[in-house]
Amino acid sequence: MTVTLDPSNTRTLPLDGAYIRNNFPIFRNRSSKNPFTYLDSAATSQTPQQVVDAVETYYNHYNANVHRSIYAAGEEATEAYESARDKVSNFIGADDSHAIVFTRGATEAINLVAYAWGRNNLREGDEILLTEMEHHSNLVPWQLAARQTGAKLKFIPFSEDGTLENSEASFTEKTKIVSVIHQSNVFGTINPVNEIINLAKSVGAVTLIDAAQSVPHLHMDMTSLDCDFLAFSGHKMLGPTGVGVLCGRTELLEQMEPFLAGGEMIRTVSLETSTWNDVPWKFEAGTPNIAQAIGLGAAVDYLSGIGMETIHRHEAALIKYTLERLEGMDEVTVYGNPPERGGVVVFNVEGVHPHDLSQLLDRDGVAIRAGHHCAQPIMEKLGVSATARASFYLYNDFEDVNRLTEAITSSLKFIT
Amino acid sequence: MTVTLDPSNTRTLPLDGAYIRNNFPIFRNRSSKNPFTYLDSAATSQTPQQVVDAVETYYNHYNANVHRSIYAAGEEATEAYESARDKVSNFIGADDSHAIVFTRGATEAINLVAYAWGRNNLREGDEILLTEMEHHSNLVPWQLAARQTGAKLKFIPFSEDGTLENSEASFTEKTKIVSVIHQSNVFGTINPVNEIINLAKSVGAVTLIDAAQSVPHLHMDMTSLDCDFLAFSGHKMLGPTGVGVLCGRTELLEQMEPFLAGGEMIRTVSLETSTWNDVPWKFEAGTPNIAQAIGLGAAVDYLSGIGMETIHRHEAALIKYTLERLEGMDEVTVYGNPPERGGVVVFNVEGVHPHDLSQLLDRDGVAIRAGHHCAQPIMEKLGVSATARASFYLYNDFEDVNRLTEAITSSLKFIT
Amino acid sequence: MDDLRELYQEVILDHNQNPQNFGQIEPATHSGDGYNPLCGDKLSLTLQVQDDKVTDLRFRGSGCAISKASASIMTTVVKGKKVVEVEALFGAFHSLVTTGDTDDGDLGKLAVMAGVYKYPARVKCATLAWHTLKNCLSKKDEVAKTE
Amino acid sequence: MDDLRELYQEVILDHNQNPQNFGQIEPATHSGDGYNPLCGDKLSLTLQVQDDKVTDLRFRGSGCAISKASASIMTTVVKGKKVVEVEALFGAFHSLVTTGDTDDGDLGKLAVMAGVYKYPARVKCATLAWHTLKNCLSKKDEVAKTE
Ligand SMILES: Cc1ncc(COP(=O)(O)O)c(C=O)c1O
Ligand SMILES: Cc1ncc(COP(=O)(O)O)c(C=O)c1O
Ligand code: FES
Ligand code: FES
Repeated sequence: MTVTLDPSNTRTLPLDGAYIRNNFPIFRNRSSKNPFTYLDSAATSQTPQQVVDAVETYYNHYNANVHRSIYAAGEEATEAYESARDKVSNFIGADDSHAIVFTRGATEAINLVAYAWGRNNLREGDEILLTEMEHHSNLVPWQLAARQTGAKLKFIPFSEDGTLENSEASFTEKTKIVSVIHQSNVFGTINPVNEIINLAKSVGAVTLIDAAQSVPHLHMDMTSLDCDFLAFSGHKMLGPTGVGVLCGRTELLEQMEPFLAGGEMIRTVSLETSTWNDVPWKFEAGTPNIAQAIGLGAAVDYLSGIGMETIHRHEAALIKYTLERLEGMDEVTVYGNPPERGGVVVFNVEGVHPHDLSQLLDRDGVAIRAGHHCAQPIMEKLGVSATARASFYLYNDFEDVNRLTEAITSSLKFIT
Repeated sequence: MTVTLDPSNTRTLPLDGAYIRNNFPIFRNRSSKNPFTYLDSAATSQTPQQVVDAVETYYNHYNANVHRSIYAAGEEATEAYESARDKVSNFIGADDSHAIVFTRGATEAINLVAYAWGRNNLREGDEILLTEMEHHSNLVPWQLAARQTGAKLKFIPFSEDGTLENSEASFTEKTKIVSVIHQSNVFGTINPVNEIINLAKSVGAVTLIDAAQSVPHLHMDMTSLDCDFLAFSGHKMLGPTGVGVLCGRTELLEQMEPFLAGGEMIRTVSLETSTWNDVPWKFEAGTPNIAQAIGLGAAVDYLSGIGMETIHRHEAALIKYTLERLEGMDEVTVYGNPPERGGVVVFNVEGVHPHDLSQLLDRDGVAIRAGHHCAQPIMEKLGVSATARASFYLYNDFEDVNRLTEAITSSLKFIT
Repeated sequence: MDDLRELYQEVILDHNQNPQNFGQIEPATHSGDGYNPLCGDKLSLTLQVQDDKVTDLRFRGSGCAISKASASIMTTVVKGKKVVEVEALFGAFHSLVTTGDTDDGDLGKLAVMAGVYKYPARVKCATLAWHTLKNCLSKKDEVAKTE
Repeated sequence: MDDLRELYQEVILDHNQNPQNFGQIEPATHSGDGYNPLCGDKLSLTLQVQDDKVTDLRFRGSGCAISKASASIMTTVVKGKKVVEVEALFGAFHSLVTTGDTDDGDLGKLAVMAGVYKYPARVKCATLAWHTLKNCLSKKDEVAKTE
């Protein structure tokens, strides 16, 4: 496939994709036929060598269990694990009033709150306020919590452009927790979480921000955001799989019952009863995901080195260009048009089922996602069973967008 | 330090430690001053290059999310992740009636059962039967489940030699679940789990085997063991941190409520209600620990290549020699003397606190563990606040034992 | 270069564009719905079965090219066949799309689906209509799912 | 080769073998227990405080060499000091064992604990007695923990 150079290529992007891709061996390794055009970072991001090296260094140089080892390798492991916690804390602008709990991912972080806080604080008649655009991981845990406690679910609706509707009336004295997605993994919408948190506070509700799509792409400042909980995943921000974060207000975490129980989260144990370790360790039962937390620390170093503001501007330029290109194609329908958005777009191509589209684009080395994007209620409201999604990150550039649109054109030719 | 060659060195071991250590770069990397004498595998094992490579290959060659990707990298990732599941299943002799659920570790696997089965099946008056030698991870989750459901905890006691006492009387029609440690992480005892499972079945109780210390060291056969649940961790069996396994009877898992909720574990989701995916995915909410499961698959390949029977014989020879050496030292007290045991021994040295001992042995490159080994009730019963523990694996040899005893001697000299 | 031509054979693309037996039989002796949880696509099947023979069948629903073509081809192949023959065909078809095994001589037109087995994520697309058919015939009233 | 000599100084080993002020004062004006959750070691302290001065103090308990020596040295240093002086000493000692900072001229004999800061896992050993002392003096009745 020859790539037509579009005049827009001469626009400059904040980051040099080719230079950045050099740090990600997968782009070399998968580009023998076609340049690997990875447009699925909202599902999981690629991993720079720096992160892989940090993980490998743990295994090959100081592999040991943490916190209780009185020998050098164990002390190094503890130091690396705890300093990864500090890095993550700094990265999201958390301060002394916050604690960082390592989990397997955003999903576990949200479940932790739905169990340890939800099961012990929600009562019949209470309301859990979500939005209609939640990812399943911030919806189904609350369905279960509601079922078990008798609390009710309420939803802030979204309108056709993919933005939340005004929802002041949804916040009442019955509202006990407000849990909302920061950046939509479907429309890319950056939701007005500051406003929502303020409204929640005005009725005394606890707040959780599902930041799985925002921490990887936006400059975050936990102190000014001032929610009670923030949940996100390492694998979407250049980190390893198998690690995520719950950042919470220490005071609230201290009041909560533990979630998982076992080694490490205890202070004293007798056969009949136990007492708990300090926060955050109280919520880290068992041997932690040591290598993965360390890898996440390296990812955070990498991202900070580039700068989150720059990354956001880079993605904004890419999505702007993508929308221009897609809107120029008669067969393409784009869903949503939020004014404040990240580098994510969902669309459909007339006459081509999104799964076929994804399969056919792969022929040209273009990897997009097709399906419900773990947001079936959004698909339901849009009246489609699935859509195609392209999502961008710091290693993408205008060429990727060109290859996407050209591959769409040739897919259309192929299938019809 | 010069190593005195003991005549016992000429006994042959089933495995050549030096040859095996070649696969574990850490032994090269940490042996500049003294040979790295790692005797803490019961806490976490070292990681062979084969496992590190499998993890790195995922990140650098086919990094993608699993199960819903319709492009080549994603299909490769799904294939690798699911084939890791098959490898683990074969490794422990599970068959079609069993399902393998990937968790973060043994601790999460046990908690999964304590929540998803325990919270929905235990009632006031029911009994949870454990042993007095459980690891905190198989004790504290049941304390919480008991507190929430009104069920009672009962314990099979152990005697001075570190073996379980006869306990037939503990199994009554009130016994609803029996959860016991297979190989003790303190005494090394291999408990008679077949008998215990039979007794549990005779009263209709559900059975869980905490196999965190047995799957890494013993040939397992889930089909003949025939328990309902088996829990273990990857990081203790040459695998990555951040991955563990719950193997369960599919039928029972199907009847259970889900545990963590979110993406991947669902079939259909509307705003108000959801239905669940098939087992095992029903219990794998969110993006799984993909790279770690793949790494565990590589660990299982490595272990199978050597053979679990051989590994067990190797460790049996090492522990026999260790006991001979330790018992020859006046200042050393060994706790427990179970006839059926794995490669673990706890002891104390008169006049040297175990934490000081561990610190001093580290001087000579000898890494042991000091503390309560996540089994405070055992320490309580032994009347000590802590002990030293040495534990062996396939990469250890007689030299390691010699270095241990010599380092103990020189620590005694140093501190007194 | 174009491995995908093996998956998307011309015949498949034709059936996708012009599906056969698309619609609904009313009244039907058998009917049922199928659901592919991987993508959310749905398929409805209505049948006329007389004297243990499938005399007529139609399908409706949304789906990808593979699933639509597979349903369309299935209807043309199954129409007029005995129920026992249909069951045997299901077995042959299932091993075709999961292993690529074309040994079964009776596959006939179904053989165009041979390319599917190389794309595990698409196997459920190819079998959706067949699972639904099987459920209809065994008169189970539940929604069929592709596994 | 022997970095550990910095941690386990002769003076520390001496105090470990022959702890000073080991035992219990009865009756005591102040008393309290300390617990190091990392290892499970416990320490009990009894004090005589008169006119805002610690006139006597003794300790008991199990613990490692570092914790025993630290407790022993602490008792010798604190005996006879004003409560306000003790509080200042705690601050200086804490920064000594966490950062190795020996700038504070008043450390005196405590300076032998300077090696601890290189062994983060042992900091709690060194501070156990001090945390317990602080709790005793602030008359909090709870068990002190080393953080
Ligand atoms: C017997 C036993 N059970 C459970 C565990 C918990 O395993 P993990 O910490 O990997 O969750 C351990 C490991 O420390 C163990 O030795
Ligand atoms: C908005 C949002 N929330 C939560 C999640 C769940 O993250 P994970 O699957 O890593 O647990 C995702 C990722 O798919 C997401 O996009
Ligand atoms: S993608 Fe839905 S059936 Fe093929
Ligand atoms: S090891 Fe317990 S106080 Fe030092």
